Amino acid sequence: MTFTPTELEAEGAAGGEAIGEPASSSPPASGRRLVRTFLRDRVAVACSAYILIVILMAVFAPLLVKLSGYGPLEFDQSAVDSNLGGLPLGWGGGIGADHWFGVEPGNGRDIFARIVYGARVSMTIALLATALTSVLGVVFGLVAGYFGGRIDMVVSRVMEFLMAFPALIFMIAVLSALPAENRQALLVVVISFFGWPYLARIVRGQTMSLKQREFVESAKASGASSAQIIFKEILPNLSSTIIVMTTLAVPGYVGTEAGLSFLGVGVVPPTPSWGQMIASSVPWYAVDPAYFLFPGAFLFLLVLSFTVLGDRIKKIAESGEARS
Amino acid sequence: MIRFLVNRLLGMAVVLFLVCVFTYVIFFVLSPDPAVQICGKNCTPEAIDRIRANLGLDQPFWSQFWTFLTGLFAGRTYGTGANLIDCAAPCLGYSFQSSQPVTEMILQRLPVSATVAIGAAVLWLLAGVSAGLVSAVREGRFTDRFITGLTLTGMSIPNYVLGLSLQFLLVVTLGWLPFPHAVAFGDDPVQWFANFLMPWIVLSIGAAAVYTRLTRANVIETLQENYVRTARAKGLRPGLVWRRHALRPALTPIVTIFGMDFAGLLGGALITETVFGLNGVGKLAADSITKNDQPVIMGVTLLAAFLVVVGNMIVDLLYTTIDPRVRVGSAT
Amino acid sequence: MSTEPLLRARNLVKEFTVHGGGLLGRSAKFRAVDDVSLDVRSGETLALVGESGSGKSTTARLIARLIDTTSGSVEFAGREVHALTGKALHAYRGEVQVVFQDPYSSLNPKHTVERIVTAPLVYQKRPVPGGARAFTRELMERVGLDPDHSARFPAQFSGGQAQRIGIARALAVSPKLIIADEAVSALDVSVQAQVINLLRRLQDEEGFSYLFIAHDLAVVRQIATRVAVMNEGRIVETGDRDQVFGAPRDPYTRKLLAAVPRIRPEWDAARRRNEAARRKRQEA
Amino acid sequence: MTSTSDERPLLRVRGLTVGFPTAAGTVDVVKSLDFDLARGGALGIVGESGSGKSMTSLAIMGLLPKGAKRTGSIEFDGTELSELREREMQAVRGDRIAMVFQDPLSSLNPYYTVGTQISEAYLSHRTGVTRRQARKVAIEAMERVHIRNAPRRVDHYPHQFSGGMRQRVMIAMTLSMEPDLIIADEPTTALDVTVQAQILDLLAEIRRDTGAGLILITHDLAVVSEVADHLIVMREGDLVEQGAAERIFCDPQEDYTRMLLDAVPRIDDEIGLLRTAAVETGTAEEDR
Repeated sequence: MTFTPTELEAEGAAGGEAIGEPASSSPPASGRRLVRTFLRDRVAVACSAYILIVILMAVFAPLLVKLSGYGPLEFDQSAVDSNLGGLPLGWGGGIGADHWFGVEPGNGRDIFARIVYGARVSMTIALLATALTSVLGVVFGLVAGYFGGRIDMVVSRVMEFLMAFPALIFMIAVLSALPAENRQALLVVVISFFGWPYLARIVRGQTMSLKQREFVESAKASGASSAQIIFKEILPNLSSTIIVMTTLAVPGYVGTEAGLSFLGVGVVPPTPSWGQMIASSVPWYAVDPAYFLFPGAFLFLLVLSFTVLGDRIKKIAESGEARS
Repeated sequence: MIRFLVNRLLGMAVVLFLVCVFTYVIFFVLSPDPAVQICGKNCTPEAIDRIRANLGLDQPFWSQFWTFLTGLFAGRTYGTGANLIDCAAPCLGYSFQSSQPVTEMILQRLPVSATVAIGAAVLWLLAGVSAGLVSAVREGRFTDRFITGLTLTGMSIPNYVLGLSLQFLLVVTLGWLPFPHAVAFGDDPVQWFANFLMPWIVLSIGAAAVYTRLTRANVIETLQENYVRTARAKGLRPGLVWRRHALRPALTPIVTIFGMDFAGLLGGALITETVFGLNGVGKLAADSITKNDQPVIMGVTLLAAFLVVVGNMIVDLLYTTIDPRVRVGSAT
Repeated sequence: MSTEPLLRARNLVKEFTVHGGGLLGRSAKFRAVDDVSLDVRSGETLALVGESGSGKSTTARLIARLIDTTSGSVEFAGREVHALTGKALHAYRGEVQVVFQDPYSSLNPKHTVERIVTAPLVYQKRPVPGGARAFTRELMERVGLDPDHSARFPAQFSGGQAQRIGIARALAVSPKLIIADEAVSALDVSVQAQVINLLRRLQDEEGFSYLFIAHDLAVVRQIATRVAVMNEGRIVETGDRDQVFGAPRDPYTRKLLAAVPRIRPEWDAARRRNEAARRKRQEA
Repeated sequence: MTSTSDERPLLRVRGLTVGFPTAAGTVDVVKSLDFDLARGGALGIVGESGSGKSMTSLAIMGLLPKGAKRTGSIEFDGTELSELREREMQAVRGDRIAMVFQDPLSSLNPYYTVGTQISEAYLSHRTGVTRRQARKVAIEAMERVHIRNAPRRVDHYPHQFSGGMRQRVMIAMTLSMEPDLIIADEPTTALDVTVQAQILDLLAEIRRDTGAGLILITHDLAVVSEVADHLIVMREGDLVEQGAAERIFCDPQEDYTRMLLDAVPRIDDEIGLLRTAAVETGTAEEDR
């Protein structure tokens, strides 16, 4: 599935709840030791490396395109065979010195340039959506979990309502009804709107259990304000949960953006996006598989890297907390 | 128990009502004027006004919403006089683009979607739970790590990427499977299976991966429970300890999540059906997006929401029969 | 010891609502604390004993104003605690401190000892006398901890040490009343004895009062000046320690005392004789 | 049972060692333990947390956690348990040796009625038993632990019982098979003092009626003094001292035992500063 909720939910149900469940006898894992454990993990390092490459690609897209010679919107009719309905000339969809990843069939746009610019779109949307959902999720989760009562009831009902919604379908419905301007910002807002309850629910649960712990009562008994208790006493205990949950949320949002663009309600052409590239490759995949393979592989590897990374970080965080 | 049931049903009605309001508001506020769309290119303001009056679009929001709601339960009509269009209950709206009630359009395509969804659900349940069990039994060994790697891959691969890859590999390159199209089971069971196999795999892969992880985690956790130790202390055979004291508690949450996931399948079916060109409800929604046929999109959205809410309800009821702690309250 | 009690609780009632759930669910009321009155005098230790569910911890939380009363009053140094607001309530929190049962749960796992111990002062917006480091070191020494460990985290301490940190934190604001809620129940017996002795010594030095909540009658007997016995939300008997233990009036108190497992006194007597004999042998 | 002579102990443990492999080598949590339990005797194993007393009981049952290594000899009624295969050990567990755990709620499976769980051992150790018979056995066992209304309560789930009643259910579970040895690991620690007294009485009654041997594992010297006739004091996996209960309480030979006895607050003895071995302000005692 391209969409996050089930996965996040499952993570939350299976292990997420346990992350912040503070092991009664454990020193908070020291940052340096965690980093060392992490660096020894070759898979995690490989995933981080790939993510870094994509981020660099996104940041230096204009520079890279200058190097490769073709912009993302430039047509190159010389690279396609107009007699064959616009099939790219040459092997592998026109891979060569001119076009490193080949060209799009039909209009001959450079795939490398579109991948690079597509990375920009994917990363921007996914990271912004993650940032927004994290803020919303943490704030609402903390507030609902800490204050309980009526506030909790309202927040919880809203969360249940949003989670009960078939989010993908609803996003499609909303986006299809909305005007096409500012698509990227709209995508971030819509994804976050449906995404925050998944983090909020877990933060809420942990806040509720942390609230029961006596150090919170102790702070209260010393005259700490609610804000002090929430931010000084409770929030530090949620850090590993938040890190893990956000890392696991990024791939979901990358996938969601691509999926929505694939369905034609995401990023609007001609702005390149990986999902949209895959969608336009559908009529061609039998005759020009390269057109589909490049964006497909980049997208899959990005989602995979984030997922594996989140999984590893979660394990490290858990073992760090389990160590006594 | 009856009080619980009534409570749940009432809660469900409230949620469904809110879903209707929410959906309706969004489409009412955001979507372009349907009258303009219907009117077409050569349109005069008078023509638009006529259509608006005809469709009741000149009415205030609440009155329109009321008409919509009554349409859901009792059916309604569009237009007047000779142009009267009847939309029987449950009327989800009328697609002027295809000149068909939305309900009818959905019903026509439901069998294909149901086949895809049920097959996928069976597949992911079987694959997910058994892989999870194997993984739990072999915890920490090669098999476990291998399955864990597979699940991460399965969770990460976007289903349209997988769908297109499979098609390219199995249909175009190897020619092992036909290009999927809906074959009725009664006509040719073998072809039916061959045609639906890829959609099932594609639709189930993500959930299968998640269920594998869930099963693994639950089983490993349950095996640490004190009551498993008690069972062993009683001298029960390992098979019995597993079956009775580990599996049942470990798999109960999976049963409950399954209900919700199954109800939420329509979202995944949308992409899968589009990729394989299967003419189900998902494809209908996807096509309607392209054609900007708002009543259909709204109808499918409501259907999806309805399924999820009902699914949630069934899960809750199921839980009360499965978990004795919920079923029978404590004595004192 | 003045005759006017430091703390005077009158007719305390706390009801909890048990929700039936859903729209039609009926909610029932559960009375956890039922008409409880007690006094804590200056410098004394009042022990509140009872079994689980007797309402003793709820009473403690009412007195610390961690939860609100359903009815009844708590007067501290002549002022109604549950009417306090703003600054006055804040000041009350500096006069009353709580030591909890589970030493690990009561210390924030992400904070160092220094931060934990100085937290009450920070929350009270008071300056830390002599700076955080020196202040922490001094407190740690007073409760029998190695002052060099002030930068450590709670998990790096044993249960008894962690409980000492909790006691040090309570001392930071020099309170007049310390509510010890099952403060030694989670500890091993040898450690428990050390912590009981520490609590007694600190009281001798500082002159504050304890409200000592416990289920273990033998422990209570070691530390209490007066004892109140709770059962099902009510106080069934209050009296001086020796009266309650020696001549209990209420049948429930008698039942409770009878149930306490005990090492036979004649064995203890024999052991003392043997000890004395051994010491004599060693001297010889 | 009748064939063995009465002089041979019911349980004879020699050189029992339990170790856990860690990154820094094997850590022994039980170190070369020797002790005997006479037929029908009651042995108390006392120690503070980390003394290895619970691991000792799990080692006897063959229920050590994954990765634990057990060496030494455990001879039960003439059979060397350490040489039994898992399948043969299953026949011993529940049938000849039964165990009662500390936390009755988590030790009972929430998904099954107590009747099912009590009769489970009976059904799996006896062949050709009908469900009806098993149910009758369960009801009888519940009656023997004085659960009122047993024929009705047998169909209730664990969460419908109070803490003390749950522990009675746990004990009833051991009774369905008439074991020769009952191991009770902190059976009353989670319970209120009045309920504790009832459960201790119940254990004594069962010993009297069935003649089963009892190993009582506890941190509470007062509890053990009321139940056990023989005592083992453990500390960090080592056996500190063992002997008749009266001898240890009246004339302890080891400093650690004396310290433990001094630290116990008395309900009916002198009140004074509790004597502790370590200087009270010193952290050496607890600090590790």
